[in-house]
Amino acid sequence: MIRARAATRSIPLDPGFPWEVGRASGQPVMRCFQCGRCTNGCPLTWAMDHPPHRLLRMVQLGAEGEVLVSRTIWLCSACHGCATRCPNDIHLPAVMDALKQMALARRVRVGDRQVALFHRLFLATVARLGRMYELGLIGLHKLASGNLFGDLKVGLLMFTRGKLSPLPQLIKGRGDLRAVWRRAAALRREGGRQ
Amino acid sequence: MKVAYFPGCSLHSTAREYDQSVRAVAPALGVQLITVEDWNCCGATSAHSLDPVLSLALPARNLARAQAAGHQVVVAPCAACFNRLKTALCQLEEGGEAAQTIQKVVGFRFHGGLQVKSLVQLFWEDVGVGAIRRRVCRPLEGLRVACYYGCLLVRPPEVAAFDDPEHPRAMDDLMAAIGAEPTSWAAATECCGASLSLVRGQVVERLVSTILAWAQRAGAEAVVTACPLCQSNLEMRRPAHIKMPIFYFTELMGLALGLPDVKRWMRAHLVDPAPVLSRFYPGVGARRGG
Amino acid sequence: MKYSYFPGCTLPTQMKNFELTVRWTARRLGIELEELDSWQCCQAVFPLSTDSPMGLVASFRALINAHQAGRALVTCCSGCFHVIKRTAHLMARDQETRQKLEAFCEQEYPPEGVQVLHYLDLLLSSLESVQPPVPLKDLRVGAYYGCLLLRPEDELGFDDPEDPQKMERLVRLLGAEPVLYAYRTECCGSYSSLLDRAGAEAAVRAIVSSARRAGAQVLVTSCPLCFWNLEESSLALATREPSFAPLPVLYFTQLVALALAAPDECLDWSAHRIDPRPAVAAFLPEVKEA
Amino acid sequence: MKRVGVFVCWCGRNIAETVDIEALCRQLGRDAPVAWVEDYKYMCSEPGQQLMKKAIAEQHLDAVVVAACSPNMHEVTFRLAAEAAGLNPYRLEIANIREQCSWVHRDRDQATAKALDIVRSMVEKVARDEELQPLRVPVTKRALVIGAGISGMQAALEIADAGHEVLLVERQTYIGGHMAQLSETFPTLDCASCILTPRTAEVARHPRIKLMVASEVIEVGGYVGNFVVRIRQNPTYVDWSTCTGCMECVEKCPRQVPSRFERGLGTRKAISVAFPQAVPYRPSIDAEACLYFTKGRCGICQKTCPVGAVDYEQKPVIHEEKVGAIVVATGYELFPKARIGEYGYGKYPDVIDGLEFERLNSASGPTSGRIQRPSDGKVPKEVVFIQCVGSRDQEKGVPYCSKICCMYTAKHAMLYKHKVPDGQAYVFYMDVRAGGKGYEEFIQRAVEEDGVLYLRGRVSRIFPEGSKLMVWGVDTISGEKVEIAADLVVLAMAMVPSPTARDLARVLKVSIDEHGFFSEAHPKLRPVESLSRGIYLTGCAQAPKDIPEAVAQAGSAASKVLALFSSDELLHPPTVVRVDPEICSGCGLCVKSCPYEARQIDPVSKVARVREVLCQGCGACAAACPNGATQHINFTKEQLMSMIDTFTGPPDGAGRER
Repeated sequence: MIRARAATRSIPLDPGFPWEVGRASGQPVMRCFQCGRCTNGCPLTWAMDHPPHRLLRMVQLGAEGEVLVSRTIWLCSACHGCATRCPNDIHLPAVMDALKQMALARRVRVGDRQVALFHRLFLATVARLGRMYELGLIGLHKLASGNLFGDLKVGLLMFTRGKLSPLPQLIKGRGDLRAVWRRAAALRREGGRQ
Repeated sequence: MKVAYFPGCSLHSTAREYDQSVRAVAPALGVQLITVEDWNCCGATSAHSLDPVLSLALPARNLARAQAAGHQVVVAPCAACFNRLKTALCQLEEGGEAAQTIQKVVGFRFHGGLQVKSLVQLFWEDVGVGAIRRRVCRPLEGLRVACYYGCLLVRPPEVAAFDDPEHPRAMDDLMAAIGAEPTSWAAATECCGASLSLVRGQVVERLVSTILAWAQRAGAEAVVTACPLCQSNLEMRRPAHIKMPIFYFTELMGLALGLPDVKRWMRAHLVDPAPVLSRFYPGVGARRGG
Repeated sequence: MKYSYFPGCTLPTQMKNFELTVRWTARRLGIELEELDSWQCCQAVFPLSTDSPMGLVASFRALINAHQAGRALVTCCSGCFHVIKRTAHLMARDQETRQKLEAFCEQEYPPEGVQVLHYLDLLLSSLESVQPPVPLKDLRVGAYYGCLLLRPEDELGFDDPEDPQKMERLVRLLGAEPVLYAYRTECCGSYSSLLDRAGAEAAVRAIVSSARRAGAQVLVTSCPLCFWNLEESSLALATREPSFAPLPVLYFTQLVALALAAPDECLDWSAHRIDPRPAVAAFLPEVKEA
Repeated sequence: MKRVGVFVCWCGRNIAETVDIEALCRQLGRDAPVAWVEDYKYMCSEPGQQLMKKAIAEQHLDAVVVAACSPNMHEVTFRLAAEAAGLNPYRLEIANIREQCSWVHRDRDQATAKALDIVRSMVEKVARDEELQPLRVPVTKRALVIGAGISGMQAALEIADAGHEVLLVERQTYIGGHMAQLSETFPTLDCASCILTPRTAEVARHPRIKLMVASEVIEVGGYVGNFVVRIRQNPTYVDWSTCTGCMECVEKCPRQVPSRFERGLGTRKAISVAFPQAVPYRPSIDAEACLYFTKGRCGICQKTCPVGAVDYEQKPVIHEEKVGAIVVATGYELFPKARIGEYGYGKYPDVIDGLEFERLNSASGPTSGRIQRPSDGKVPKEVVFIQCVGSRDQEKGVPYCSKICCMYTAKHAMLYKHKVPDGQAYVFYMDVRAGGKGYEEFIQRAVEEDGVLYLRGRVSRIFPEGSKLMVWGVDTISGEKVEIAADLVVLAMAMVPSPTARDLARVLKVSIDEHGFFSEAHPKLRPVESLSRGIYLTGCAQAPKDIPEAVAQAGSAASKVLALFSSDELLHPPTVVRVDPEICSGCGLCVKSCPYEARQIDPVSKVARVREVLCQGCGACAAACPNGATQHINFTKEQLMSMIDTFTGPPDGAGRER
């Protein structure tokens, strides 16, 4: 039994965790030898609580508790800078996606609630309309997040330039799209790739 | 040349001028665009963040419809849509369990023989720089531009499989073909923060200010991009003191090819392009208020 | 044999129970302890700053006085032993500091140096030939060394820093049963326990529960600060964590006093906040009827 | 009067920078004995040598002084060139004006003046040098290999295969060294005995290898090509010539003692053979354990032996052998666990070292390959491997890296996982060093396929807690302090020289480094030669290394020996001493002062004489000789005095001019 001995508390580490993340992401997380290339190429480390290479190290150590509540996994913009340069061919964005899905599945305190909420609303909009409806999405996010007045000025400017179409676009095949959603959800319940 | 055209959600709203310029420039270069019938959103970042199966099923449904309509090449001007479609295509071609799942969830059989290209790729590989140069009637002599590829147009290499992920040159060649002067600069493939913009604006502001600072240091007058999300981020989240217009590469090509509607496209820009383009096209983009 | 005795600040004041048993056991075993006439506090912490030798003055003067009396210097507290012994060791190898101190105190430091002993060594040698009248049969004693007594070993040379045995030998000589437990040489938090209660409590929890798991009924130490911290933190823990059971703490001289049937008046339990009497009830002198 | 030629070398800028070459040559030109002076940028180069040869011929020079770098560098080069030009090589001397002058001075004038004196002194010497021919010494084409580990055996086999007799001496009663104790080897996981036993069998049956086990070299005399070696063969108390290897005695022997081969994890009888595939497969009696020797009782083995091979009266036998070359292959030993206080001084039974893990994992080991805890025999579910225990540790006096532990620890972790798939292996490391062929991929395989968790940090302490061993470590990469409740801890101990190395070095008169490993002549260019000619080094005796390197070095050492044996005679430098019988009073001072036993007093003529072949030309006896009867050829007193006069004589060489 391996435990991390911080000053006053010690957190149990689960050596099985990296294998679970490896299966969920399809990436050989154990292969990482911490060369640091992903972190020094990542544009967003300044906003993250753990830089990518240290987050991967914590995955290897099995510090599930700390990894799933980290902000890093939600701030990753999947720009694939790390994946392109990783000497061990580890696709870090895929690992970040797997960790996002695990965090939601295990109902932990999510590292960045706003981003998680955005993704959920985005998919909900597409599920219903078949295409994105920016105005609707922004409206829903403001209501749900309570951040009513953010970006009002630039939002107005975009609207006046005709960049925010007021009406949504609906696709004819919404029926079979809902079937796609149902089948995907069924697969997920079978523990498809969670 | 006939291709299936996948506009993507942005081109119907925030990137309206990109869609218009594409629909004008393509035929001018002999490329007939046939929109994919009843196309659906490719899922972009949110799908692959939350659901691995959906992130492939959504783009795959579009491929299914293109295949049903008998197309060989599907073109997506938006880098994100191109990346998602190409990822789905790669999975389908790889076969195996993932491919079966996608076909089962979408409900179609993949026959193969389908290609997915970004618009830059199509112009650079199929139309060819020579053909473009021959059609230019108003070369944009001396226009110093910084070509901004962003990330999903060229990365990850095993999926995008287009140009060089670290030092891409396709757009630079297209700009040179229409007489402009592409400058080499450091942030050509740095990420602009993409979908974080709507939720974490300040994060994108910092990334955008770095990118535009590099463009200014390289002496560029304007930034040229091929991705609607990058264009809106670079314009919406730019620092006040940098007034550099952000063009879609098709807009400048349209201007150089002498196409009619250039004015209409330019009006949609948040940063007034007039100071930069007036020496090529008097009155373009001029209107009340900045 | 006569020795110069350096009591240290806490023995004559707060830890009266320690001082009483030191004096009584010395008298009982014929060890003549003659207190140094004007000693000062040894600073409790060996001054690691090298640029100002002022922290060493107290120890330097104590060493000189002992030398002038022609005797070895003996102390009971781990802290005093640590600081004075290291000062003696420094005097032997650092000529520059020695000359500074000699100039400041206007006294010559003996080139052959001064011997510094811990009272435990004296007890061990004199108890070899003494049969304890009250053998502490079946009393399982966990000796707690802490760190100042043992480390740094190359300067103190008191016992094996990883596997010390002197306290265990003493316990066996008194007829009791020594108990080895893992945390006997781990630091209890020392002076940081005055500020960082949480850290000290975590350390004491580990020490006491490790000793208890090994079957110890009582802890024995030679350091007043460890004594205070072990009791203080144990009580704090006991109130918060019902599962934590504190262990009584004794000074090694109290154990010796019990075994040598010391009279009641020199066994002062008032300083103990965890009453050790239940654990050592069988060895207490019969209370004379009032 | 001899015609002396002086050739001054610039040595690029090495000499010319601080010595004024032109002034030096001008001054030398005016000296009496100097008939010819020339300088050149690189005297040792082809053109430089040509220039000298031309001058020797054309100027009919009788002697030459080359003013250049240390004789160690190019004395041989210039002497061969002089010989090619018809000049006796011993009439050429080197004046060292680089290491002894230009490299150690800055003031140009002083350096030039000093260079002038140095050259003049050598001119004085060369003017009096005699013409000499090298002495011819016979070669005994027989090699001695000390230590029959994988490296020693390989060297012995390669020398023997080349047609020469080899004497292979091994301290233990079996051959194969530590490799025999291994279960599998990295990076291919070959089973160690499968690749070792063919070698041991080959050694046993090789017609030209004389194997002497339980033997030690106690004395070495003589010199390259003609060593005289005394070997003590310790008694095994079993006459192996009659013994048939039926092992009845081993079965019947009542006495069980911990087996050193099994590193104390298993036991063996007082009379025993180390392991089933041992070569020679013959039992021997451990006198310290056997009841007959300790208490004078029992004697069962002698009674049960069907051929009466057990002989308690066996005594050590001293053999004297003549050999031409010696290969040292004494191998390594592991740093003792008992000196690591932080990990329990070796007192915790479940804290074992690498070789003990090998025995646990070995099919012929005490547990027949079942990995279990020495304390309670349970299969460990959490195993911690610790790298660099003792190695890279100034405090323990072993500052160097033992080179192979990173690899065998990864191997151990993999072997453990193959046998206990649901177990978890942790490795505490500082820097994984996997530089060999296929090594890095091997480590990656351990991490990826076998899920070994590598934690970067040194373990500070291990202590028992109930049945578990608490390991306090840290992962410096994530900054997390970690504590592991382990069932078994395997320490990768440092590799130190074998205990007999120090004494053997004294016997062989070769030097060892500060850690006790034999010192090679040159770390880069002569790694398998010692500083004494004819004595070669191979394997871990010279430094920690893995099996491929040990085998490669064995081949290299063997080829050195074969080169030595390729000619029937060896050339011995002629600058030895000689005695003038008329003056010698037979006082014997020279005999006492000679470290090489080259001086004797002739019993008949009572006059001292020289065994030229043993004389190493050190000059000690010439100096000791009270009346100058002993003179050192080409280093006679007269020559040395004349050289000294040039330094102490009048400044600027007055009275020297022609």
